[in-house]
Amino acid sequence: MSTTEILFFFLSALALFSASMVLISKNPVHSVLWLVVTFFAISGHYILLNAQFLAIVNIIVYAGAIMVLFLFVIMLMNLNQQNEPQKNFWMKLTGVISGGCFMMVLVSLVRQTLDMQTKVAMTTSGDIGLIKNLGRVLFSDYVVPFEITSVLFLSAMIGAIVMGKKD
Amino acid sequence: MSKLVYLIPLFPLLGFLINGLGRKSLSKSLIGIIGSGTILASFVVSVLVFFDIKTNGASVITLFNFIQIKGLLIPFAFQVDQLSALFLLIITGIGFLIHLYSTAYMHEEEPHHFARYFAYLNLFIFSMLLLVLGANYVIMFIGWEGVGLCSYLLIGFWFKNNNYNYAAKKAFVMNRIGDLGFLLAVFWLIFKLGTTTYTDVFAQVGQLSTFDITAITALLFIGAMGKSAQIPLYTWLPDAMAGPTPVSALIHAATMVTAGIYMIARSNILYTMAQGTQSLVAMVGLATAIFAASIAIKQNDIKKVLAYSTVSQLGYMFLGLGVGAYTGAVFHVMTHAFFKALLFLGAGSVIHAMHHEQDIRKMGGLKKYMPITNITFLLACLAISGIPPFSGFFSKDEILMAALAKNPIYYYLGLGGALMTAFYMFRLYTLTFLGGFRGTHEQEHHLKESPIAMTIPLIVLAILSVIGGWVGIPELFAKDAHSLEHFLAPIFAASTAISEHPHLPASQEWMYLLGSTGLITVVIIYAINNYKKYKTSTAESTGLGIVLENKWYVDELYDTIIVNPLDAVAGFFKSFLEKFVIDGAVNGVGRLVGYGSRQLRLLQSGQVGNYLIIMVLAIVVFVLVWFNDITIVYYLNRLFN
Amino acid sequence: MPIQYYIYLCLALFSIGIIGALTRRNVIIVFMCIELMFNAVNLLLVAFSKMHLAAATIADKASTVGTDGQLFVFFIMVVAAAEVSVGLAIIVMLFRNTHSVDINFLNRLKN
Amino acid sequence: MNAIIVSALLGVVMMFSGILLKNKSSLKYIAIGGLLLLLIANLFQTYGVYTIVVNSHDLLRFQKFGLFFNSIAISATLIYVILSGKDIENVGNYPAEYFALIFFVLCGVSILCGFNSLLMLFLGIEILSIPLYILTGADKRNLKSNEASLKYFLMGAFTAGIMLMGIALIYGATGSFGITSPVFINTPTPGSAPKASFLEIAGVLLLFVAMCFKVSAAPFHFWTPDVYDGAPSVFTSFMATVVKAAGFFAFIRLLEGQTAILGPTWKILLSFVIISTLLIGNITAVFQQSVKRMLAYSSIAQAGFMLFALYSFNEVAKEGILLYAAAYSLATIGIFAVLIKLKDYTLDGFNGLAKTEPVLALTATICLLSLSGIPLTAGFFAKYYMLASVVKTGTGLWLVIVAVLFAAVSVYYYFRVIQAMYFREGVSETTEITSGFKAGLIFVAALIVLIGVLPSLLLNYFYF
Amino acid sequence: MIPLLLILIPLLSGLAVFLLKDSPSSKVFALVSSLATLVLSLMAVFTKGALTYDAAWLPGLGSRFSLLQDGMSKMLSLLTAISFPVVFAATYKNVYQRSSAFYGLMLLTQAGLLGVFLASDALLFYFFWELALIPVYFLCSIWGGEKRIAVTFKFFVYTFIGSLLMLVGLLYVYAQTADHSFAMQSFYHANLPGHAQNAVFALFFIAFAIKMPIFPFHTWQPDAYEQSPTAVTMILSGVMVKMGIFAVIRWLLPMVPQAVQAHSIFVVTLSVTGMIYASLIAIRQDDIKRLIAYSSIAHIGLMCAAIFVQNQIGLEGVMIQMFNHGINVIGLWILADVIEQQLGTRKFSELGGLAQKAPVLAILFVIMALANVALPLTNAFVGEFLMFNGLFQFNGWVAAIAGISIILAAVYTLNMIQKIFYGNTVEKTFEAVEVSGNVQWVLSILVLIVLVMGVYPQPMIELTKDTVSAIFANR
Repeated sequence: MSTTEILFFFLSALALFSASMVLISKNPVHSVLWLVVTFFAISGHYILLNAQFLAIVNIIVYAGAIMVLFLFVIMLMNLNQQNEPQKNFWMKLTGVISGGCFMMVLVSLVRQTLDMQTKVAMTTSGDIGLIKNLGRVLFSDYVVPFEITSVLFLSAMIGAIVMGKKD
Repeated sequence: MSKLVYLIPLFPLLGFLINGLGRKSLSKSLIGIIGSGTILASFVVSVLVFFDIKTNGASVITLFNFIQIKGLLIPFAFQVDQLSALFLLIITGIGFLIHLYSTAYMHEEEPHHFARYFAYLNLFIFSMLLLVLGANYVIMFIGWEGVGLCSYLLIGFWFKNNNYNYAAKKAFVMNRIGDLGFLLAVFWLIFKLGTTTYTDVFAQVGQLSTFDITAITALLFIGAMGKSAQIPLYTWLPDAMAGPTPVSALIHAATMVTAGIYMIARSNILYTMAQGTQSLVAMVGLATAIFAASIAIKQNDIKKVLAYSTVSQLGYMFLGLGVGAYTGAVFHVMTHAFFKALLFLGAGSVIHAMHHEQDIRKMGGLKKYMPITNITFLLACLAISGIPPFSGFFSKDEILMAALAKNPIYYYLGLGGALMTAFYMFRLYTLTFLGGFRGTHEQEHHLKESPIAMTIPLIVLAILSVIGGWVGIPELFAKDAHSLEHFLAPIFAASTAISEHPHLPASQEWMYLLGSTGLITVVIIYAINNYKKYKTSTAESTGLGIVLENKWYVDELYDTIIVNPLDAVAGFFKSFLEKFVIDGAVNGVGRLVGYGSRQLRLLQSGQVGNYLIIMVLAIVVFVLVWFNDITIVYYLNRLFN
Repeated sequence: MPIQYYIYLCLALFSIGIIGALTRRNVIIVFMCIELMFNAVNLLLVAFSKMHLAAATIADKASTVGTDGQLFVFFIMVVAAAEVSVGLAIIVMLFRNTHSVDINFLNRLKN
Repeated sequence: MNAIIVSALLGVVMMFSGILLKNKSSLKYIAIGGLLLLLIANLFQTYGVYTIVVNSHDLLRFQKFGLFFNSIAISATLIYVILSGKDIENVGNYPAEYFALIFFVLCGVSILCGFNSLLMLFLGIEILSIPLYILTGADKRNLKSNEASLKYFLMGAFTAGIMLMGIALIYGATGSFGITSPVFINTPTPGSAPKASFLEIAGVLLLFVAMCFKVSAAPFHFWTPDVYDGAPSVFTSFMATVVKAAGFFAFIRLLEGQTAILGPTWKILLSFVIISTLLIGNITAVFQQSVKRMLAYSSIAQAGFMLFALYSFNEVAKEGILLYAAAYSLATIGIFAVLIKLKDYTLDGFNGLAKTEPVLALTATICLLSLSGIPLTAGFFAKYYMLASVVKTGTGLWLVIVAVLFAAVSVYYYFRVIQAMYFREGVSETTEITSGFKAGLIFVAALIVLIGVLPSLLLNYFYF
Repeated sequence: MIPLLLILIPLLSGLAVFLLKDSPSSKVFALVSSLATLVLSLMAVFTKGALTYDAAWLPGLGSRFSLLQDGMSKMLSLLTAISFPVVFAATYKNVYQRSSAFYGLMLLTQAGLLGVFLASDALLFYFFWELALIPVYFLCSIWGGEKRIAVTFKFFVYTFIGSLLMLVGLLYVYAQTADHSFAMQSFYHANLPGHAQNAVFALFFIAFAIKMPIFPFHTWQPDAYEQSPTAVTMILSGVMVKMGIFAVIRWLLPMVPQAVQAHSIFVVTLSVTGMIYASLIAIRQDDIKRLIAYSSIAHIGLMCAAIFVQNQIGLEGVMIQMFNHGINVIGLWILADVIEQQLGTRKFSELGGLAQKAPVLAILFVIMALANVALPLTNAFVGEFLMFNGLFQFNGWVAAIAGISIILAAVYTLNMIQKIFYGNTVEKTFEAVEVSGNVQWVLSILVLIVLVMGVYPQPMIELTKDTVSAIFANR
């Protein structure tokens, strides 16, 4: 077993475990923290895939900004002590079964896909994930969507103001 | 002259229009003059036409094309020949007398009712003339239904009385049942021959199969049953006595009810070729003759007795038709018209004098108050009973002799009926005119002979009743004395040619004649003696008497097996099938949608979690469907290709 | 690494996200689970981008195939950030009005 | 491209005008002017005048069909603002922002009219959706509005996840985000099982589901009634018309030419979606007492009809979806404009409207007739084209029959409103109604009838 | 040009009446407009040959604004044109709230009806088919009886379902035509294969069966007739039901001849069952309007049966009967309305002895009722005679069973006459007075038509001959 594989399995296990803990934790704050762990694990995967730019962005944007925002909101609402009322057991079961089924059918589809059985993802090599390469493509081929996202942010901004401001 | 034949129905039609439209403005006398005058005019033209035919023979006059489509031509045409001419004379002649009589009889009516009465009467004559004159079955049918309508209107003339209205309705509906048969026969003719014109039909009759002819004639006979009140469609006629008495005389005795006989006589060739139907006609006629006569014995309403007597006499006519004695039947139509009209008018005279009292048990001894009525009535009774040399004798004898030749049983049964006829007629006569008066004093005080407008028709008809039979003196008495037979010969030529007429030896015929006359005389004497001393408080009838009094319970039977079940079915349709099944199904769909709506909206639980679960499950199902076709939908898709 | 592994991992993460969204009542947690779904997709996209790159480099060493996949991830992150800001604003607004973040209480609108 | 840029700029303009202008009632007129500008810009591009040339590296590809559709969307918005502009101002404290958001939505619509890459599809849908989340919650003190907003947001985000998974799977299978790239069109032999990789199919399927959600096709429609009901009525009107139509357009553009890879099963699945959409939309609407909620369900039902365009995918269907978008938008905007003026949104609120406000009643009636697809209104031809497109394919006649039966059911709930207005006793209370508003309504009604008599007036532009 | 004007005059004047203020002038305006239409349609009748009009309409769809006025259309447009002035005149004294709207909608209905009868383009036909329905919906719902809303709605939805199915059928045939056109001739020559004919037949037939209506699709009818304002009921039963019959002859017969052939036994059975069924129910009715409604169902059933026996004689009968039934039933409705307006009831059980108080009314009623039972020398006799004839040529037993309805018709009609007019007066009829002059005049005209058509039906036969022979020429 190569180092890459060991790392892969470790990060995968970590991601899955911490993702599960997000669901299981009763305390929302714990959930947030577990989610941060998940994001770190995913960032690890990015690094493993040599997608350095995304790995960094992931940590900065997701773990750093977004999750902090979540944490703030939770704190603001003072939810950390609050025990979330549990859903009906049967509803939960149905949810789990539905999700499980969803995964099952997709996995079975992938298993039947022959060309996916042989292909590999290039790990630790291939430098398209470097900032230089991505940046060149982003500002040439992808400049239009890049600019357009500004509209998205404008509306998000307006939204935050309109929603968040106390009347 | 025959060209003017259209005037014959036109005059009554004009009379109808004038009287109908001007019923508010015309005076009574004017109404009477118009009503009677138009018929008199028709009568005059009829006489001219009659003599014209004697010299020039038959002809067809087409006025216009009534219906003309590809493969079917129905002209509005008149057939002027011996048969129709004879009927024209009867209808317009007797019609005129009765109109005249009515001017007096109906005089108490308010002017506009008086006008209405004459309008109806004129319309009736018009329809009857159409019936007789029509050159094809469709025109005949027009008249056929037309007389039914007038009969309806006149029976219900006094519409305030609901019983009269019921009687009128019954008459119309029963006629319609017969009419349906008639119509189907017409359709059959059109289907097979493409024409309804008599001349064409009779010429092409050879093309029809026996089944077709039998069916057509049977269906036509159903029509005749309705119109001429034969078993089983006779019950309307006694009830029809609700109408004014002259109406009964004209429509329900002399003319309309003989339409069936006319029609069969007209179609004689068809019947001659359909032996099966002919036997049926004979049997139905005979049965009706006896059956109605039996009922008449126990009736106490003067008009009811006459009504059943009419049904019975019509039965004789059908017997005549059924045994091939077409001339005899037509002959009997004629004589019957005379004496039955006379009887009714006489009865009308009595009723008029008795102030609308019709129960013969409350009459009696009218002889001394109403001499003319008495004598004429007596003559008519003698005529109907078949006493020689009165008219009824000759016509009835001709039918019975033909029946005897065909089948002796017919004869004996027919004779039995004739005896009953004699009995009930003289019962009627005796109870009415002989003995002592049994009514109230007030009635007695007012008793007097009817006015002259009523007695003149009585006298004329009495004369006709006496001598009317002499146009048909049988060969037995004098060779070639049967002028009617010679006159009508062209009409029945085709039938005569293919049917054989066995003749009895003259001696045997004499024997039957004398024997029957003797029996009838005995019955008459018995009847007079039996009822001369009649008192009101005679004991109740027993056994068969009750059954006869109740007319064999036929009305009740019809109610039980036809009217009530039909009513029940209609009620079931209306209040169950329509409401709950058919409408229920429609409303049920609506309710189903409503129910579905209430259930489906529960799916919209408001819970995001539920929504998401359904979405995810739907995705799962979609993927599964993807790889395993759902057969139903697949099949549905292929449904239209 | 065989791409299948990545696919399975991502599908698992995605499904965990779904399950979370289906089972939890706290709106914020549900929202977080949705973020988890996004991240699963992100990882999958990166893996695929490297898979395509691996296939392409056999023919062309300097191939830049797969860049678009990674850029897509970038855009997803951008959108996610925008969504989070709006979403949290909405949640806060609701909380101000109802003092609850319980998804089950969101049932004024139904049927 | 013109439309995208202009609408984004106009959004910004609106934001600033909110700050700069003292008189808020003039916002409406600025918006109207902006929309006219936008319409002109778009028309310019439609007929070959590119004012702004941008190389999008084939991420966007504008065709006449899309641009024309965009014009319809902009025109619908224009009519919407003309009719309901005053009510937009009355929703909350941020009228300028609302107008800005509307322009941003239009920007998203414009992107959806020309996207050529799944990336642009995703971005377009997000740009479309995020302002809508906000608009839905614009009535901040109304709990229903809050709730609707959150529901919409959560479900929208969840669906975005599903969509992204679909895109990722497609990318994995094809290595491209282009919707017209040769790899994406992996044509199998018709009739046999699809030869495309299962991964790709799964991806397309998930994309399909996400789009179904956007156009509120059952069983992904659940957000629609709640959100439409909860949102401020003015914005419901906008959402139910322009946005939904844009969703449909994107749906068609996305799958146009792709149905082949989906194989024959595709139609089975789609039939299922169509029927359940018609069923749920129509049947559930029957029982609703609130007209607004009824209209929400009816919009689901209308979506069921529009899905026929996906079923048939032929020229008739394309023309039809244009006509449908126009007819449906007009009628819905019209009926909502009337609804907003009422004080009571339940059926009883409409009682006796014909007596108090005959013009409103008449125009509302025409709108409702159009929605139920009665001839001589635009709605008839809209439905007609949809059904005709399916009949033309030669299959699925049973589907058409089912659809018309549901159309008959739809008559039931639409006519209940008409009944309330005309035949029932009552005094319908309305807010103040200006004659300008009435004139606008009459214009809309006239337009509906005009298209209903001569649909070629509209469709002819499609051909030149 | 005449066909176009026939549609335009009522359409435009209908719209114009809306703009008039509620006043007697709208009444006069409507009457004048309808008289103008009458004059035009008479002109059409006296013009030889078929009249046509053709203009571009929807080029992309293969649909043209083309009108054809052949014998059948002339006859039916004449019926429509006669009916409206008659109805307006007969109900002249009735006061309607919002009268301008009432008359406007009436005229729009007329435009729709005329359009249906004249259209020779399938899509145009469908348009007018619906146009005729919508105004009626409003008319009935606004000015109808107590239960008007629910009843009218049922009627509307019911017929709407039918017409939607017809739309599907139209689309299907359209897709199969050689030149992708809605033109009548293209439809006739679509040459559909057998199974497609059956499908199309089913789709069209349901629509027409509901409209006619044929048992068991008839339940909307008695309720609708009962609840509608009588002026509308007259149009509904006098003219509107003819739409279904007309459509069967114009569209169904030539379009899917094989399917018609194949299903004729089924349809005839259905129709004849309906005749007996409706007649029986009519016997038990206690309400004039409902009785006339059921009687109408029975008569329509006969017409439908006579169409599907597919012989010339039957079809010719249908042609005549379409016109005559319209006249007769309108006459009956007018009379029913007179009674209801004057006495405030339609129940037989509350009436009686009216003939004493209103003899003219009684006479007119009796004549109309007798025409309704197809007494010879009234107009209906000719039609029914020919139709039964056709039926008989199809199957004697069918004709015989259908014939029972003649008897039943006599039963219920006479029942009605007796209960309303005969007997002694009762409480409600004690104060009754004679019918007013305008109604007398109108009815006299109708009676005149009844009699003239009954005595001399040949002109009507000549008028519609071309349509009939055209249908059978293709066989």
